[in-house]
Amino acid sequence: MPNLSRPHLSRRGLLATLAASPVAMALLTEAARAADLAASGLVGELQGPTMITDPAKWPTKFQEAPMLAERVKAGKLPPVAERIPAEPMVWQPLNETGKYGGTWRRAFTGPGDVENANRINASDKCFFWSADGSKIVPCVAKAYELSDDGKTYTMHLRKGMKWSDGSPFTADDFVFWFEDIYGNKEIVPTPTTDMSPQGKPGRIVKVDEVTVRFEFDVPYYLFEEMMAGDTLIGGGQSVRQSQKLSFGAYSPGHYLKQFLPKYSSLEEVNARAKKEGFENWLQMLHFKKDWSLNTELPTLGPWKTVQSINNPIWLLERNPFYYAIDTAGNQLPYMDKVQLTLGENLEVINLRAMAGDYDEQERHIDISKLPVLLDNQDKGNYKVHLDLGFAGSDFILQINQSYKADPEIRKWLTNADFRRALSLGIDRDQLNDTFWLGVGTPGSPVPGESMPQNPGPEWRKKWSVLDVRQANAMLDKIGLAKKDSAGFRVRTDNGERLRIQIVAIQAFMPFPKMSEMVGDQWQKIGIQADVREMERNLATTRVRNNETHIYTWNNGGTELLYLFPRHAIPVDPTEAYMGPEYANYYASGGTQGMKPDDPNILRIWELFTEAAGLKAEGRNHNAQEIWKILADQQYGIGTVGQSPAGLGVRLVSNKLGNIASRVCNAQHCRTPGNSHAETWYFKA
Amino acid sequence: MLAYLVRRVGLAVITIWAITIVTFIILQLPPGDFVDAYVAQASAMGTAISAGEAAALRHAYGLDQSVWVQYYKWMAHIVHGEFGQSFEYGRPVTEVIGDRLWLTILLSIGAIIVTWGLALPIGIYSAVRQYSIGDYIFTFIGFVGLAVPNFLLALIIMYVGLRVFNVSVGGLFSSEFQLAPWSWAKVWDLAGHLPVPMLILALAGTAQLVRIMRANLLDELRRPYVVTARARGLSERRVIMKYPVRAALNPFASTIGYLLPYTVSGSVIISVVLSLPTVGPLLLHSLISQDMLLGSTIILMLGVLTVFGTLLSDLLLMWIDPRIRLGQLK
Amino acid sequence: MSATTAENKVAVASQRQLIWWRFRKHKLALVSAFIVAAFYLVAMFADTIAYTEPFDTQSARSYIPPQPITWFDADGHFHPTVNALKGKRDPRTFKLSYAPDPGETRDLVLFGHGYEYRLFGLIPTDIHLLGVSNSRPQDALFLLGTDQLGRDVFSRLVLASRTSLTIGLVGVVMSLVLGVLLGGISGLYGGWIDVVIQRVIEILRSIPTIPLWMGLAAAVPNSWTPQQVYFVITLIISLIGWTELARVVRGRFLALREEDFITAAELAGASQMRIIFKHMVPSFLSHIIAAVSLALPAMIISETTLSFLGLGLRPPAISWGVLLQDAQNLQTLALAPWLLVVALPVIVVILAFNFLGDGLRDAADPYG
Amino acid sequence: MADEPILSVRDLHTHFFADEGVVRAVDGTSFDLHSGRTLGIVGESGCGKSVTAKSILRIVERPGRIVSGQIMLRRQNGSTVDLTTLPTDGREMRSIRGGEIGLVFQEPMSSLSAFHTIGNQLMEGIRLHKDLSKRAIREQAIELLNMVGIPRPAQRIDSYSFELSGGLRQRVMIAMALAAEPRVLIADEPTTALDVTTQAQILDLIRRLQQERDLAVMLITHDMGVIAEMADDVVVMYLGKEVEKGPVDEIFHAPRHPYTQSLLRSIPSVLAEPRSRLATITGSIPHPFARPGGCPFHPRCPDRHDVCEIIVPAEVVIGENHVTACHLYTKVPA
Repeated sequence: MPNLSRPHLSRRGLLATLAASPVAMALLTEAARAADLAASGLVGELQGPTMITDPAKWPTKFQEAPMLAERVKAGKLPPVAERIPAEPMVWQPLNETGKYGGTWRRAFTGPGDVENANRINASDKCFFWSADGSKIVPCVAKAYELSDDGKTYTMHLRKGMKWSDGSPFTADDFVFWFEDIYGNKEIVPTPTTDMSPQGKPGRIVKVDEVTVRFEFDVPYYLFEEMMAGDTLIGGGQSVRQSQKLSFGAYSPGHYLKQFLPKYSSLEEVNARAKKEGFENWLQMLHFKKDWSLNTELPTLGPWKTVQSINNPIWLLERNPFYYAIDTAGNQLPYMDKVQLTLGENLEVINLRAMAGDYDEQERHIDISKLPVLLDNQDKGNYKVHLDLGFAGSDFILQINQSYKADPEIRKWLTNADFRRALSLGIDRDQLNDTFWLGVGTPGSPVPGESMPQNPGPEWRKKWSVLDVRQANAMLDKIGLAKKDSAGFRVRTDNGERLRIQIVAIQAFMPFPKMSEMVGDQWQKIGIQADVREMERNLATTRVRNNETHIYTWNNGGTELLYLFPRHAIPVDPTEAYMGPEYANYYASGGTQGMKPDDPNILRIWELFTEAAGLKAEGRNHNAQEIWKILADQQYGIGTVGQSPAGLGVRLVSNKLGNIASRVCNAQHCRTPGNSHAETWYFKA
Repeated sequence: MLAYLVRRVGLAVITIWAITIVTFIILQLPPGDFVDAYVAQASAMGTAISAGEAAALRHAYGLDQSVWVQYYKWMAHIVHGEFGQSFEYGRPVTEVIGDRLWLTILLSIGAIIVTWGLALPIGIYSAVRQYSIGDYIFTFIGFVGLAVPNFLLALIIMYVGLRVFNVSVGGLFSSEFQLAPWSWAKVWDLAGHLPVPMLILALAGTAQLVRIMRANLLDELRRPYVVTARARGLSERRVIMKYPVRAALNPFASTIGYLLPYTVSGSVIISVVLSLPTVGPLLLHSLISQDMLLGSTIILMLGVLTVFGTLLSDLLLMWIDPRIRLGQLK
Repeated sequence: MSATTAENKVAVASQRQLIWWRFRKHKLALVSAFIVAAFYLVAMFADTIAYTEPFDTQSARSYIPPQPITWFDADGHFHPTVNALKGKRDPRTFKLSYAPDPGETRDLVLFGHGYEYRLFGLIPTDIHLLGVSNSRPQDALFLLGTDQLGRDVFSRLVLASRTSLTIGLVGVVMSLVLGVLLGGISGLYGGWIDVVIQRVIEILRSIPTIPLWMGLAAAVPNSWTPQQVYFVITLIISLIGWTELARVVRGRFLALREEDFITAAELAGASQMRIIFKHMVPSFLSHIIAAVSLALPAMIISETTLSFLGLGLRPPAISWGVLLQDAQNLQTLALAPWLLVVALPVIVVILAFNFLGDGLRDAADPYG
Repeated sequence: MADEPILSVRDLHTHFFADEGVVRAVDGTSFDLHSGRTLGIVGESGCGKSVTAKSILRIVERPGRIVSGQIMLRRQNGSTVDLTTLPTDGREMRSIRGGEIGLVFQEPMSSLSAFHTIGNQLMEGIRLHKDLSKRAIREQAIELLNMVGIPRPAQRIDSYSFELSGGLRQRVMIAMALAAEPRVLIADEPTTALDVTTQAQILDLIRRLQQERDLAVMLITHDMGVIAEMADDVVVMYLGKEVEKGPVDEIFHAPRHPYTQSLLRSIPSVLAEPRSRLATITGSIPHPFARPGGCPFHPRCPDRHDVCEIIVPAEVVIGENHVTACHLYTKVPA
């Protein structure tokens, strides 16, 4: 076998200074980057339709889509005035009142891509976020009150609101979910922490037809955020009851009762399941409550499925009972249908996008193709928008703190200076320029400065700038001074080369290639990184088995830490790249997993647990403290973030109207959900 | 003859049974199960499935049972002519596969016909005119076809199609027929969409077949019976077509049975790129999401088709090769 | 009987000479032999021929197009130089563009200094076949352009040839040996051995390759180095490749068993092995050569498929397949088509192996 | 010989044009075939015997080509045609193959296609040259099989070659060669692969058919025994050249060329077993590309002189119809 090891490089590190290089490129400074981004004309202002909450300004006469008017005429549907709630959601569209009709063409990647349309149907959430992502606004529910002690949360529904089959939507649907779905141990074996602050289960109580009360034993001020966030309790029906999930706070009881043993008998529902081709009633229920699979399921969103997701085309059609109207009295949505066409490969989807095959597409669009996408704007009759995100890092190296298979490796992974040195050894500008085309912000994993939980601008650079000399000095000092003949640092136990494995899967961004670049950069600090690309399933299994050294992912969603903590701190065993055994310990209340010996992690947990019972100000303070620890400890090494890399390269057909120049690109905004596609329309 | 048939069918049944076991083992090799894959996928989309829920799902889908129990249940289904439920699609496997199997077979057979239609004449030409300019040109094109990955080729065709001809290549149906029920117009539409994927699918196979046909025929052309046939006064064309080509074609009969899984394997990536509704992407997908019953059923179906294809090709071989028919060769 | 031994020697020598003569007359085979030899030389001296460290990433060099060499200076003297480049990303199109820096030219020199390496893994040196004066080569020399990470394509190609031409071939050889051996046994002995081998082939062939790869690749331990993983994956690919050949060989054996010259050889008391290798194998050499020349590209292409399954190979295991897989995206087609050049050495080597095979076959031809 | 020859070959040169150089497989051969007579062509393998036969039928494979010489065939209609001037795959040449000249090849097994019945291949020959009904063709084929001594020909006609013994196959080959009633039969090593008894039977058959049909037979062999038994005239070839030519009696009783002498010396007695092989002649045949200068036989010749290495000997007439090409008989200063 030939010698495949990397060539001897020791001198290169010393020689490689860009200044000496005749290939000169104007590497952008941050200020220059901002100016350039503005010059590109691709980054606009956060905007969206305006919600009119003053009933005095609501229209009194209603119109409907021609396709529904026909059905009304045929007697198949009640007139529009009877379908709209007495208290509708009223939108003043971004630019103008739209026109009815048209099919919104979009791409999806298969039955696993439910989230694709979950998000455009996101107005089935009880509460949502304003267009800029900063304020909680009404949605399915029109208002809420939180008691002073933080233990009671009262929610007011819209009078006269109906499911997509015309049945009334009331407080009973919340109670049904709470008692018959969430309360059924066979469906949901373990209660979610979302409903059980400090492990003490809460309750849902019907006050009257349109009033629901959530009661908790301990202060739970965070709950208002939970109800608006993309959480198990607040996510809404489409996302939380598809994909075999059983959360989301409410369910169409009048429809789902027939599939539950409680309302007939176990034999009966099982027999029905067998007849319909399911193994048992539970499998049948998982199918029946999934809006993407079951076309009969009553829903609340603007569109409902008419051809299920397990087809080459996933077809949605307007919900005739949708609860929102525009200021002119037109029932929304404007567009009749959403047609999602299967494109199983990213290259194909991007190619079709260039051909103008999609009317609006931000999902599955690859930022590395930006120049090509821009080139084809005229040909494809679309415009490209860049929606910058708020999360600190689109590519983060999560260092497994609970790793134990190799004590020598564990020793270094859990050494703060080792992690800091790794971080100092990364040239983030290079990554930014190569993979983000220079549009990202390099630095630590802390959220963007505009976010309330940002700990302060100085934490962006904490241990997160290129400093090879300091990194080498730190590594020398902690006991890794010895190197082998090729210039790589060696293990202290057996003198062989210290090999750190980076597991990278192809997702969101080309993580394997990015890891390759990091690995190359680490040569200058004498660290050998082996990049392993794996099939996703295999990789996550290895994570769960606590076998990984470093796992690469993004930290999307962490900009609102409490709503989506798992990409930042080890609390959720389903995704805890920075310490699966620690997350097990946390989630199981100390009965499983491994107790951390690092006081910083214990402190993070303390701050995190405490926050649920704090008001907004206190919560944000705790989050800032957590971020400070994370930036200082470098459990996750941030690289480049606040970029459009995830869901932020948006292609919009020039035929569409009421399109925001920038939409909130964040997990809690359900991009493009809170830009309310029901207000978009085809101009011609 | 009858005894032979009975023996072969018996062997075929045993082989299929062995395939079911091998399939199940292979699909169990990767760590984790469907629920793990499901949780991983949900995570990637930002959805948390708790450990408890995962356990409940495992129970609902019978994944908490041992592999052999799962296998036994699957076999019990098969005996009843069912194939169980796809975990991911939440529907019976047969329903999920639906039209895809027939479209796959159609596409594969089309590709095979294109392959043979191109490869055999070229192979004959290349052998008869060995080392001629034409032979070299075909050799070169063939190897270029072999050295360019299907994926890249499909991508280039699609890109060129878009940039140069402004047409969007891909899919087997135009958008207006995607959802339509079967009709003559839809069949016609399908016919219009088939050539490009068929050609791409056929390209690598053609190069391969050309090489093998050429090699076989070269061996045959050197045999004395060709000289005697010539000496009998036959025209050169007839000499070659009747004797050596006939002999060189013989080995191909035995490969017919394998063409289908071979073409399906080859079509997976092309189907993914060109968005063809064949079983290929479904198979790939079921493997990634560890949708056991869907994956194993697809493999089993291909296996059955292969085993019977092999049986048929052996019978065909018997019919066309007198040496085998007359028991000269076992 | 010294007279007869001398005679035999003449006969043997002339037989060898005969093959050599026949081979020599096949000009293309001769050229191909030189090409194959040249590729192996390149693989052997890969680090010397590469002028830039093939893993050295640098965003300022991303997607540089192949660079022209100026062969003559203004006075018409032979004086090869390259221009230093100035790169810039257009803020509106986000495209990178490179313009020659007119004041900055670099002389091309033979045996210049570059990155350090060990020749044959032993001798430390930094001499490279090509270099540039007063600069490091990776800052000025991009004969075939660079990839997204700013790595020099030429140097990577050269280094990848090492893997593809050695480990890659192991798989081909494996499937060849397995195919001929098992096919031969099956055809020669018949009976239950034949039935079993035939069923195994049937089962292996009825299962599409992708699940087999995925299943087996998942069984590769986590701690293995990239080279080990590469080697194992090659073996996995070859494990499936032998069946076709085995079936053909079996068929040929069955047919040949009946033919006169085999019977004659058997009557003459030749041993079975001798019959197989002296008489049977040569008679279907054409097929074997065709099969091998087909297996080689299949092996390389298979690697590109692996990345689809998330089993992609990562450095330092770079091979042609890995490089080819890197080129399979829209931005390459649109912005950096020169990355497709990777297909070229693959095609050249395959053609060379093929013609070499043809030449050898013709030379050893029993009917010739 | 008073009667006019049916086929006369004059100064035939067939060369193979390889990249490496030219192989002169047949390098100046002349002989005549007469009805009712047998010409034996003898020599070691590789001496150009088979190429001569293929040249006559114009089925020399590429890169071989007839470069000069004439092959004059007196056709059944009385006209005489030079075969070297006909297009190889043309109608006339095809009608001559099989129709006027039949060929029996040396390997009876591989000379028949295993995928077709012998009847199929036999009838094909008849159909090509005769305008007969299907049934008549079949009847004639059965008759032919009967004629060559195949038992139960009506059944055997539907057999495959591999179902027959070697002797029967060779009989089928002969039947096939004679299917269209040619007047010339070229038998290329017809008995090599057969056992002794069968060999004798096949030779008997050829002799019988020759008498019945007044055939001109060209018998190619390396076996002097067969020549002694069958031939009227003999051509001895070495490396594409004829070294000696004459009536069989003269060749056997008064061989002039050292090569002929050593060929004969290699059989203990002319009257010995016909199966005796050509055994040891010193050295082996040189490779065609390494063809020696001067007399091609000189490296192995026991009687060589210096001149043999330089000058190619011309043919010398020794007696009536007896010529040889050897410096021993020329008047060249030694």
